[in-house]
Amino acid sequence: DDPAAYFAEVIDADHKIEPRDWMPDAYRRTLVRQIAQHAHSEIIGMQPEGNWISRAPSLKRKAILLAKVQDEAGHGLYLYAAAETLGVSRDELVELLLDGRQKYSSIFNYPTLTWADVGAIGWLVDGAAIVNQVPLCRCSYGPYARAMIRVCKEESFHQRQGYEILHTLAHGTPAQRAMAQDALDRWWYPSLAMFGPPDGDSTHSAQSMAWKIKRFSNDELRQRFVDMCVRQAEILGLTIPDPDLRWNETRQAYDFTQPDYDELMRVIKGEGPCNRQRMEHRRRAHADGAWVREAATAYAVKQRAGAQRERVAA
Amino acid sequence: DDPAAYFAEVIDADHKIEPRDWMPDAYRRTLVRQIAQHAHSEIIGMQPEGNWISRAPSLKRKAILLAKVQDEAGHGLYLYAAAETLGVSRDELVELLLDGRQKYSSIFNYPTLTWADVGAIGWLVDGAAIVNQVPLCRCSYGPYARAMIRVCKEESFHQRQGYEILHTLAHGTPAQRAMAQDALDRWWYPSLAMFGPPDGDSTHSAQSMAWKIKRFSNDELRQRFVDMCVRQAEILGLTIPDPDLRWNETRQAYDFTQPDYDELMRVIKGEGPCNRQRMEHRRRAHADGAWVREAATAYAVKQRAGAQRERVAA
Amino acid sequence: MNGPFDFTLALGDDALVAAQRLGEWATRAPEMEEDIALANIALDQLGAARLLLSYAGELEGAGRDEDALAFLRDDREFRNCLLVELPNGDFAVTMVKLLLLSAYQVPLYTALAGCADERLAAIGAKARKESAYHLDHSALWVKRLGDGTDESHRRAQAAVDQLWPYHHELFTADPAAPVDPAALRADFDAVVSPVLAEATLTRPADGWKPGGGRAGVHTEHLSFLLAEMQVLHRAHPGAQW
Amino acid sequence: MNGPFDFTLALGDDALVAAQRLGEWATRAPEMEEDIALANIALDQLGAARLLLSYAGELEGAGRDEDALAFLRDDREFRNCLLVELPNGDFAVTMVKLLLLSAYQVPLYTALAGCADERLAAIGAKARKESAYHLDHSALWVKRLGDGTDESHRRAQAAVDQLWPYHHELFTADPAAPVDPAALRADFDAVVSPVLAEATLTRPADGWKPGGGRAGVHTEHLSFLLAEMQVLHRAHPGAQW
Repeated sequence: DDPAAYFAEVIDADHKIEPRDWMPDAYRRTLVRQIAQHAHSEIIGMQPEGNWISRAPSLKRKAILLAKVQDEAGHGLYLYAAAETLGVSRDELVELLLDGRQKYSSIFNYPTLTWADVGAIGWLVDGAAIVNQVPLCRCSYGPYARAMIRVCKEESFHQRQGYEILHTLAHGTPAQRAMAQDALDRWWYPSLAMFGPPDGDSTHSAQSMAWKIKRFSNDELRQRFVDMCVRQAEILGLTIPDPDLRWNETRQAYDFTQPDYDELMRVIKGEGPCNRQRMEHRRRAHADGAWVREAATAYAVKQRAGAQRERVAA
Repeated sequence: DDPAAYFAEVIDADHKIEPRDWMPDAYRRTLVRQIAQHAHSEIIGMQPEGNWISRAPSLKRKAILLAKVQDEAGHGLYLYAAAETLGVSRDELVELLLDGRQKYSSIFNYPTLTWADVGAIGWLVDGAAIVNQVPLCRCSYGPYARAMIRVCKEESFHQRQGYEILHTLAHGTPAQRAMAQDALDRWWYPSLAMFGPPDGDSTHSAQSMAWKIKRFSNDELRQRFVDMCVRQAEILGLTIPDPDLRWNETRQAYDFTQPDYDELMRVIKGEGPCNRQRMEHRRRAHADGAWVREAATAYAVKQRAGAQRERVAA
Repeated sequence: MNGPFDFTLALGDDALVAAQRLGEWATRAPEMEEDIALANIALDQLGAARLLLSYAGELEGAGRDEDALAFLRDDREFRNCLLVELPNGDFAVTMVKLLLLSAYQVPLYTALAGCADERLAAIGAKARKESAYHLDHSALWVKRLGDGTDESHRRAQAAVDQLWPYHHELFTADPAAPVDPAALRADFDAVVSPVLAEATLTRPADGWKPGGGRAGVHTEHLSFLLAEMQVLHRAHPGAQW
Repeated sequence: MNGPFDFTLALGDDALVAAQRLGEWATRAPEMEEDIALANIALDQLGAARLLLSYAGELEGAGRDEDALAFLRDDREFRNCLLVELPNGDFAVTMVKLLLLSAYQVPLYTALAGCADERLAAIGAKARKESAYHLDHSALWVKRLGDGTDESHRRAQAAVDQLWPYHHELFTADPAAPVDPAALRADFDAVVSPVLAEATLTRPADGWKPGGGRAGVHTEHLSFLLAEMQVLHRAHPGAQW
């Protein structure tokens, strides 16, 4: 009946920890931080793509993009719900985001300058997210693992849609082709940086691996992503902006240039091109909606009081 | 030394009444109403054309349009200054506009839907304004007459620019030509209505004529405008949308279809396409600027106090 | 309006412009659930727009598909009602606008579902269910806002006062059309009046009745909406996306 | 930047985008006199833009005139600094932006007036006088707002905090250019610091230094500005206006 022993056993057996199970405080804190950051990323990540809904170049693409941005809001909701099973409320987590005390993925601090960026986000950013998240479907914490299964399914749909946008552009007019290459040029290294610092500099990784929250190191996942992209870029006919990218027969993997981790650190610190814009946008939407949320609460209170009166009178 | 006799004498001799001269209260009230309405029209009239500054199709046209809208602000300022010589303040008059107790020209309650509308406003609306205003340069009240001389000079410059826009469009691509004709179709009758109701229904006219504020009747001015426009429309190669327009040898003037005066009354009453939009825009600009005006006042008070302290210390 | 082409085009334009305005809310809604709901409604309107514009293009027979109609007409060629092109304003304006629009679209699509034209009937049958959801959603919000706080009541009443004049245009008689809009008026009133009453909102007196949208005479807002919506498509003539 | 073409284009784009933003104030200024002043400044910037873009077109030698450069490039081809493309915000944001811009343009145009290229020298000689007026006007307003009411002080400080990071880009070294922007930094500081001090505003610490405009990597705002600015010109390819 030692809960710590039971916890160790479950982890060891590759079974799931569930909300009512005992868990170490650090395990809980790590999960809350990670799931919340993931949820925040979905919500903030709506902005760069949302930027193109009004300008999508065909009605079909507009519908696909609207549905995608909507899915991201849905992912945010499941993930906040998963975090809530660990004893924090969504409102608290949203406050932590708005205060800047919790982060979201740095990739969303880059601007979407052209329509091709919508394709590049789908292909590269969702692609990197999937590489990161597929192992999380086997994460030791049950609610998170289950949320990830659902998220990954939709993400891979999004990734195909993004790839398809780029494929159409890459096989379109010279201007469209140039737009696609330009997007790849700008999004390639930031996407590589999504896997985090190199393993030597990664602070939380070892413990997360032991707890089976994480299953592969940053560098392993980054390599998997590069290997996947190289083949896809060939089909697209686009050039990955890395002159040192080449197949390494010994490693049976591609050698590639690492992203600029100093830049990653600057962006995490708040000095990316759009950090302030993204946060201000989120804060403004939240503040502008306050009177609406208050009205909904006031109305619900009145309705409950009315129902109560009716029950009493009956 | 009978001031009323002196007033009558000045009017009779076609000389000018000046601010310090005695004048009948009704004369003063009539002038304040008319000059204020004219000033308000300049300020509200900036909106329909201002709507196209951001989209002007060449940099030269953008500069000309910006300068024109700026001139209208300038006209507003001289006219408010002319009204102030009659003992009302600009702030009071602006309040009367914002409260809806004073009017502006109804023509500005129509929308500018295309670039050609900018041309049509210059040609027709400024053209009608000039026909109305040239006689006002001889108005019996000195400050108003002098303001009108300056305004008319700039207006005729604007009218030529508007005409030139339409001329270019009418001699351009088929789409440009259609745009020009469409603008003439929409602005023709509202421009005719600018001269006010027919003489039989005009309430203030007789007294204004006696006071030499007004020199010609609404219908006389309207006829003059139509005769002028017919020749100009021919040069443009555009068709005035009036199947009954024809030269009357006897009258030595064009017969034409009267505008819809019921529509004019509805627009004056507040039911034109843009009345609410124009007023809301003006009210919002005024309200949004309140903190700036307060800051300027507070700063000026501090500066004066500082200067005072320096003088005392000296 | 004249024939089935004009009628279908006008309905398609209503739905397209409504979708465009609703899409502007993405990432800006007052709560996350509402971000999802508004996107849903925008997607429904966009879906209806695509069906209607595609069919309008076929009726016209000039080879214009949904994208040619959506992206290559200017505002003088759009036939939507003025209501849908008005700026979003605050959430109360958006919800009152959606209430008025869907209280018109529900009986419209219902009538269409029974009309002789099979294509229009199929579109109507699909869209009326979606519109019924839009009506429920907006009616609930209008009640919440109208009977919520003093602030929300003030905003909701201001929204009703601002938008009410624009509903008249929706019911302009057109006896030759597949569905005569004038016949839908009673259904509209039967839905909207109780919602406003329950929301403790005052139905404004009928006075000003702005119109012109069906004839392509719009407000100054539409050309800005189209400039943004069409910019990319127009910048690459003939390109595939 | 590489040669005189890029340099001239960048300066022209700065002026054009600044004019476009200032033009958005027309009919919206806090007082009528300011409507006139802002239009004046917009006209000056537009005038400088026309001279610079025309000359850039000549330097390029590809037959592009001022309108081809203004209306037929997309945001990735614009070379303006990020500062000028940021939304207008409130009047404090607009005035602080104008202060930073004109405190850069005055020494820039002054240096240009003495440069070897006669055309650029003539443009510089004309524009520096206009920029000196813009600087006076914005400096006076920044003092009024900073040292006005609590509300105006708060807004002015927020504007300075928001915009300060964007001034760094203006002084990026470019030794090969007709005027090296890095050489203008001292003049800028000598003007701006006392204005902020007199306005009782705090100069923010230098941290984040956003850039990229000179390389065509802009904020998300620019493409919206251009969509609106270019819509009519692009809708009628080859037309004269």
